[in-house]
Amino acid sequence: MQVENTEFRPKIVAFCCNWCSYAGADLAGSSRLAYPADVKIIRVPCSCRVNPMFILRAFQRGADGVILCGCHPGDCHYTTGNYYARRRMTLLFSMLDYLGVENGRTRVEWVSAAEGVKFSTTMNEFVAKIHELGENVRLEDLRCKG
Amino acid sequence: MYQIAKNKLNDLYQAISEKEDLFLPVSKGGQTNYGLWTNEAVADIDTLKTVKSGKDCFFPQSEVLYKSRHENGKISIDPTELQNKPFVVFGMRACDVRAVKVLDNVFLTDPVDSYYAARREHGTIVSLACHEPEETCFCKNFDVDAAEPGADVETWMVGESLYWKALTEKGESLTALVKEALADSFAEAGAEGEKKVEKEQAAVRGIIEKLPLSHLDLSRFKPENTMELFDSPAWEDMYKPCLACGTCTFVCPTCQCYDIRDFDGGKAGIRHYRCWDSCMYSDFTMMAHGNMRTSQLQRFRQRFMHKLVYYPANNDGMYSCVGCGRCVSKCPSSLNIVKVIKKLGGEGNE
Amino acid sequence: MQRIGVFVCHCGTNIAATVDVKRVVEAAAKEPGVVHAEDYQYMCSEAGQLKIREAIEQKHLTGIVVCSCSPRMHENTFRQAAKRAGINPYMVEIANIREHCSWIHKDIEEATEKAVILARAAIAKVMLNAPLTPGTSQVVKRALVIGGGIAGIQTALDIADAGYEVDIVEKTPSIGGRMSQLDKTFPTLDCSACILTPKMVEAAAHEKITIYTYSEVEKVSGFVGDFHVDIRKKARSVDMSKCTGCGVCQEKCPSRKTPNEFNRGLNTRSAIYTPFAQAIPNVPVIDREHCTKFKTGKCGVCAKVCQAGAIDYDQQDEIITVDYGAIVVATGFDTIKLDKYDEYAYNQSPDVITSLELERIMNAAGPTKGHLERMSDHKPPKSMVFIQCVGSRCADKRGKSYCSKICCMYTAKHAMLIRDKYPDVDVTVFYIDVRTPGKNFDEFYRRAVEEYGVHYIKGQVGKVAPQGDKLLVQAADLLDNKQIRMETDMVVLATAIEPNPDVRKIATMLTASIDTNNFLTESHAKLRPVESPTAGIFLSGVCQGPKDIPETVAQAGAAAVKVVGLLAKDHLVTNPCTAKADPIFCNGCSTCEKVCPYGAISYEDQLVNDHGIRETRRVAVVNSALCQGCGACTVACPSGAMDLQGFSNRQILAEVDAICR
Amino acid sequence: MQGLIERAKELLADGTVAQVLGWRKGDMGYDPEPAYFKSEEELKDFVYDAFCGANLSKYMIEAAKLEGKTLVFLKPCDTYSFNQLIKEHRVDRDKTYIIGVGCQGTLKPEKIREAGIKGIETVTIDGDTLKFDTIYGAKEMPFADALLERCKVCKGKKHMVYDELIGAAEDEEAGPVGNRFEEVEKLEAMSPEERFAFWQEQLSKCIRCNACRNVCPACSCRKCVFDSNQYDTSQKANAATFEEQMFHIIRAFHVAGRCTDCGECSRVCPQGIPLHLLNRKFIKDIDSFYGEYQAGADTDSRGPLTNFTFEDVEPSIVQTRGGGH
Repeated sequence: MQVENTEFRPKIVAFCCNWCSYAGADLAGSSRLAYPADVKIIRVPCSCRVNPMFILRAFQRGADGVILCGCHPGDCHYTTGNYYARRRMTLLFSMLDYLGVENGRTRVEWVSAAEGVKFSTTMNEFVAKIHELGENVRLEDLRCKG
Repeated sequence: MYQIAKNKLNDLYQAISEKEDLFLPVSKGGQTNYGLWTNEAVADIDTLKTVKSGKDCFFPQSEVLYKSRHENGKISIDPTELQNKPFVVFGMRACDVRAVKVLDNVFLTDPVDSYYAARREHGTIVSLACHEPEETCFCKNFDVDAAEPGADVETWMVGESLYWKALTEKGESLTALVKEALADSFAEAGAEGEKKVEKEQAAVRGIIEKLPLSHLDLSRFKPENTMELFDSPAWEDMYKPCLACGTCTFVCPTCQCYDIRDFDGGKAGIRHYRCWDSCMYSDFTMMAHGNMRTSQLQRFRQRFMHKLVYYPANNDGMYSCVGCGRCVSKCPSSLNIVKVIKKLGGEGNE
Repeated sequence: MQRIGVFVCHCGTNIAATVDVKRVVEAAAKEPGVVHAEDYQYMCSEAGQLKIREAIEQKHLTGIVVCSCSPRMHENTFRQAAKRAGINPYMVEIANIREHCSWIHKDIEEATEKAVILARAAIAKVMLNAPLTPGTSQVVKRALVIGGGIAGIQTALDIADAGYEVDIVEKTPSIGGRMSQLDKTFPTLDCSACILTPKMVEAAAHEKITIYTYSEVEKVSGFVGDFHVDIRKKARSVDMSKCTGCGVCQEKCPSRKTPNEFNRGLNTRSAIYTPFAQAIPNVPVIDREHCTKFKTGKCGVCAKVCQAGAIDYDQQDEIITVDYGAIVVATGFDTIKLDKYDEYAYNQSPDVITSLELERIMNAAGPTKGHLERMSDHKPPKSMVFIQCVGSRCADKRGKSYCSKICCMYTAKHAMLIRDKYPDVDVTVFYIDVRTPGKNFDEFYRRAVEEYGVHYIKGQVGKVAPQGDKLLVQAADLLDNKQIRMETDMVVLATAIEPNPDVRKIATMLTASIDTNNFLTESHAKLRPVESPTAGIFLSGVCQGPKDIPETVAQAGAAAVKVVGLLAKDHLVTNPCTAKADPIFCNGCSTCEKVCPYGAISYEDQLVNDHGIRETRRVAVVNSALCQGCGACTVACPSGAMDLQGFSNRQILAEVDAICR
Repeated sequence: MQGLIERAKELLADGTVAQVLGWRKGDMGYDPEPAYFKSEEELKDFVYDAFCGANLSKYMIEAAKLEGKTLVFLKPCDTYSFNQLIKEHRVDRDKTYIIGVGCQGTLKPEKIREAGIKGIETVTIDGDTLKFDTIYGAKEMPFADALLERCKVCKGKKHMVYDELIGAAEDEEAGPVGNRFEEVEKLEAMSPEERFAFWQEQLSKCIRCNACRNVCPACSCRKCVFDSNQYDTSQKANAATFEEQMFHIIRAFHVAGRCTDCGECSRVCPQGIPLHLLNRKFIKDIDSFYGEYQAGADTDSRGPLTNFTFEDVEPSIVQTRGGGH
C-alpha cells in the first residue's frame, strides 16, 4: 500500500504500564492482532507514573492523541497505582475539555496482560477517533512545528 | 501641526498600516496592551496606561536570536534576520518615550545590541500627551513632561481632535505618508490648533503639579551615597512583603535585563532565544557555583539601587525610573519604587 | 558524554520480514550520541551477545540499545551481556520492534518507519540513563504457606524437607482442604482420605512445620526476603494444649442444628465440632455464632463434660507477627453459586445436587454413611442424570468462561462407581465435549462407557423440573439431532470451580495480581508458572488455575523448589529502579508519603545546601528496600523533587520528544 | 482596627510574640502592604480595612524561620490557606499566634479605576459607599462594586484556625454566599470552540510574571518545576500560546485538591486573567466526582488526589457527560 504524503498520519503516544498493558500489547503482538503503526508505546512501571506533564508535552511536541493504559482497577501490580492514575487523568482530561481541547484526544483504558484483543481493538478505535478529529491544533506549540 | 478628528482615527491607523506595521494600544480580553493594528483589533488610546509598556516594540519579551538544527549528524545554524522594515509605534506616553531613551543608553552604546538597534532604526514613535494623569503618576520627578511627550511625532488629544506635530525626519516622512493617504481628514491645525494644544498642556501641567506623588525628594540618590544607601537597614523592612514575582519588572518600561536560553523544539530545531529576566527571580544571575544574591533582600535592593543609583551613575545622572507608576498599581503587595524613594530619599519626603 | 551502541535484531524473519533492519541501523547511526550500530540474525544468541560485548569493548560504549523483542522477554539477557562486557546493566534499553512492530504491521515501509522511531526513543532514553547499583537485603529463612489443602501441605512438606521452617495458615479448623471431602480419586479410584491423611499427619509431625489452623492472614508488609505477616489466630474456645480429642463435647453438645460445611450442608453438626474424623489438629472449635453459651450465656455443657478442662469460653483472638522470606498462596477453590442457574432446579429440589455433594453422599463418613440415596426421601435412585459444564465454558455472564478441567474425569468416576455398586441404577451423562487429556484418562472414560454402560449423550440440558417425586429433564441430543425428555430420580451438576473468594483480599495484601476470574496471575504463563509477578510470592494449586490432584501436587513441589531456591540465598539483590527525592527541591509536604503503597517514604530534618543557602529542612527519604518503583510519588510531588530511577521524568520526556519528533 | 493594634501591643509587650505580621498603610489609602511590626512605635502605621486583601498565610512559611512567635492576622478565608499549609508541614503552628479578624469583603483598586475614578487623594469607606477626594473632584461608588470576585461568592465568615478572634462577624456560622461555580458553569455550557477562544484570549495575555504562583499559598514549592530543570520545563519565555496553557494547566493541577479558592491568583494578575476559573473547575470536578471537599477546612483529611475509592468515575466521563455538565 502506498501511503500518500497528503494523508493525515496521526502521532499517537500510548503510555503502558509494565505489568498489564505493556504485556497486553506484547500479547497483541504475539497474536498478530494488528493496529495502526501510528501508535507508539512508552513503557512505564505503572499508570501512576504518568505525569500530566508528559501528556501535555506530547501534545506540545505534535502528538495528536495520547492514551494511557494500565491494569484494571483492583489488579494493579502495585495495588493502588491505577486508582491514583484514574483520579489524576479524570481531572486532567476534564480540564483539557474545559479549555476547549477536543476530549477525544485523550483516553484511559484498562488492559490486562491477557487482553491482547482488547489492546488491539482499543488502539484501532483510538486511531479512528483521532482521524475523525484531525490534527491537534489547540495544544500545539508552534515552536515545535516544521 | 496637523489635526484629525477622533472619529477618523481608524482611517489614520488604516493608512499607516497599509504601508508599515503599526503597533498601538489594543484592548484584548479586558486589558490594553500594545499590539499590531488589524481590522479586527480594538484600538484603545484612551486608557492612560497600557499594562505592559511599549518596550516590547523594540525589546520584545522574547525573541529568537538564532535557530540551530541537528540533522543527519550535521549541525546547521540559522540566525534570525534583523528588523529591516519600517514600523510605527503609536500612542506612547511621555514616560514611555523617556524609557526608550533609557533603553537606548544601554543597548545602543558599545557593544551595540544589533537586534535592538535595527528595531530602533526602523521604528517611528508617535507619542501621545497625557490628558488626565492619575495619582500613580510621578513622572514629574524625573523631568518628564507628560504634556510634551516628544519622540518622532508628538500628538495631543484635545476634545474630539488629535493634534499632530512631527519632530524628526522620521516623523516628517510619516506625516507625509499620512497626509498623502488622508488628504481630506488630516489637515493643518493652524494657530487655533496651536492655541488649543497650549491650553491643554497648561491644564495637564497644572494637574501634574497637584498629583500626590509629583514632589518626591530624590536628592540622596547620588553616586557618593551608594554604600550608605546599599547598607541601609531600611531594606530589611521594605523587602519583606515582596513575593519575588516579576510583575514590576515586566510592566516596567525601562527594565532591560534579559536571559538567554535554548528551547529544543524537536524536529523544528533548537531556538536560541532571549527573554526578559527579572531581578526579583531567585535564579536571576544564577551561575554554576550558585547565586551571588542568595536572599530576596539582595534582589529587591538590586532593582531599586539600579534604577536610582547605579544607572544614573553611569548615565550622566539620568534615572532609569520614568515615573510611569505601573509598578505602583500592579504590585501584588503594593510595594513600589515610590515607597523606596520616600524611605531612602532626601528629607523632602518626610 | 555518552557513547551509545545500537544493535538491531532480525529475530530470524520475525523482525526482518517486515522491518528493513538495515535502514533501522542506518537511521540509528545518525542519531546524536550513537557511535556504533549493527544488525544481527539473533541478538540474544551467544554469537549475538558476543557482538555486543565486542562493540562495548572496542568502541568504549557507555550504553546500548537493543532493537529486538519485548523487554519482558530479553531485557535481562542483554543487561547481563552488558554487565559481562563491563558496563552497568542499567545502561541498556530495549526498543520493542517485534511485538510492538514487526508482528502487527504488514507494510514494510510503515513498520520500518515505526521501528526507527522506537529505536530513536530508546536511544533518547538511554542517553539519560545513569548507572544503577542494586542494593542487597536479608532473607528470612522461613516460608509461609497460605492454605492447608493438598497444595499447601505438599508445598510445606517439600520446603520443610529441604531444611527450612514453614508455617501453614489454614482458615478452617483443620488442614486437609477440598481433597479431604473427596471420596475416591480418578483415574485410580483410590480412596482420597487414605492417601491424604498420611500427608496431613506427616505435616503435623514435621519438626520444621508449624500449622496455624482456624487462623487467617490479617496484614502483610515488607518485601521479598523479609515479609512481615500478621496472623490472626481465631479464638477456638478450646485449649489446644489440654484437649485430648476424645470427642465427648461434640456428642453432648445440645446445639446440633448448624449446617455441616464439611458435608456441604447436607446434614448438620454440633456447635462445638471438628470438621471430620481425621481432622488435624484433632481439636474441636466452638462455632460462637451457633453456640447457645455464646448466644444466651446459658449452657456450658461442653465445659462440664470435658475431662481435660480444655474448654475456654474467654479465649480471645490472638494476632501474632511472623517474618518470612517467601509466601506461597495455596488458597484453593470452591464451587460456584448456582443462584443464576434456575433451569437446573438446584434450589427447588434436594435431589438436584452438585458433584461435590455427591462425593459426600458416596463417602462412608458422609451424611448417608456412603449409601446412595435421594436427599428428599432417602430412597435409592433408579436413574441418575449428570449434567456437565454447569457454569464452565459459559459464554454469558452467569458462569465462567474457562473449562473447570476436572469435571469430565470426576463425572466418569462417579458414573463408574455408581454403576459398579448399584448396577440397577441407570446413569446418563449430558456433555458438550468429554475432555480427557491425561495419563490413563481416556482409558478411564472409555471404561465407564464400554464396561459400565454409562449413557453419554452429547447435548445440553435445557431444563430440569421437579414433577411429583421425579425430575423431568429436557435436553437436546446433538448427535441424533433430537429433543429428549426423560424422567430421573437424581440430577448431579458438574458445577464450575472458582478460586476461593477470599483470594482477592489476600492478593491485595500481597500485592499479587489476579486475573478477571480471580485466579492469581503467574509471572509468565509458560516460563514462570508458579511465581507471582510480585517477588517472593509463589502460587500452588487451583488458586492459579483449575487443576487436578496430581497436577496440584506437582505444582506444589515446583513452588516449593522456587521457595527453597530463594531461602537458600543469604542476600537478595534489590531492584535499583526506586524513587529518590532530591533534598534541594523537596518541600517536605508529606504528599508523596500518602500515595506510597509500601510505606517506603519517611521524612527527616536534613541540612541542605541550596546554592549557598544552608538550612535545615524537612525532606522526604525513600527506603530503597521497601520501594518497588511504581512512581505514584513522582506525580504526587509538585516540585518534581521525587523522581524514579530508571524511569526518570527526563527519560520519559526524552522518549515522548523522540516519538513526536 | 484600634482593637487589633492594642492587642498586638499587649502580645508584643508580654513577650508572647516576637513580631507582628499585618498590614501597613500606604500612600494612597488603597495600597496597604503586608508588613512586620516589632514595636509599639511601628504599630502606629498598622492598618486593617477592606483594602487589606493580601492573604498573609503564605508569609508564614518564611515567618517560621524567624526567632520567636509571630502574631498574624488572618481573615476567615485566609485561615483555610493556613490550615492547608499546616497539613503540608510548611508553616509552624507552634510559632504562630493567630488572631482571626472579621471581614466584610475586600476590594480591588482596579475596579475603582475601571469606574473612572482617578487622581485619588484620599479614600473613605462610609458604610456601603466608597468616597474619594480626587484632584478631579469628589467621587463616590458603591462598596459592593469594588469588591473582589472572591468576596462576592464568600465561602463564609468562619475562621478555621485561630488563637483568638477580634471583630469577627456575628454571623460566623453563615454559609457561603452566591454560587461560586456560576462562571465555571457558563464556560462548561459553551461549545469547545467557544471555550477554546475564551481561554486563548485570556491566557495569551499572560506575561509569565509568576505573580499568581508566587502569591498562591498552595504554590509553596521551594523551587517551582517551571523554574527548575526537573522536567526540562524551565521556561521564562511566553513565546507561544502553548507555554501559557502548559504553565496554567500544570499550576492548577499541582494545586488541585489543595487550593482553598482564596482567589489571590486572580487578585494579583496584572493582566486580569480570571485564573480562579481554572482552580474552581478542579474544585467543582472534585466535588462532583469524589464528594465535596474543602481544602484547608481541616489539617488531617486526605486530599482528593492522594485518595481514591474503588468506585471512582472513569476518565471517560469527560466524553460521556455531554455539554453543560
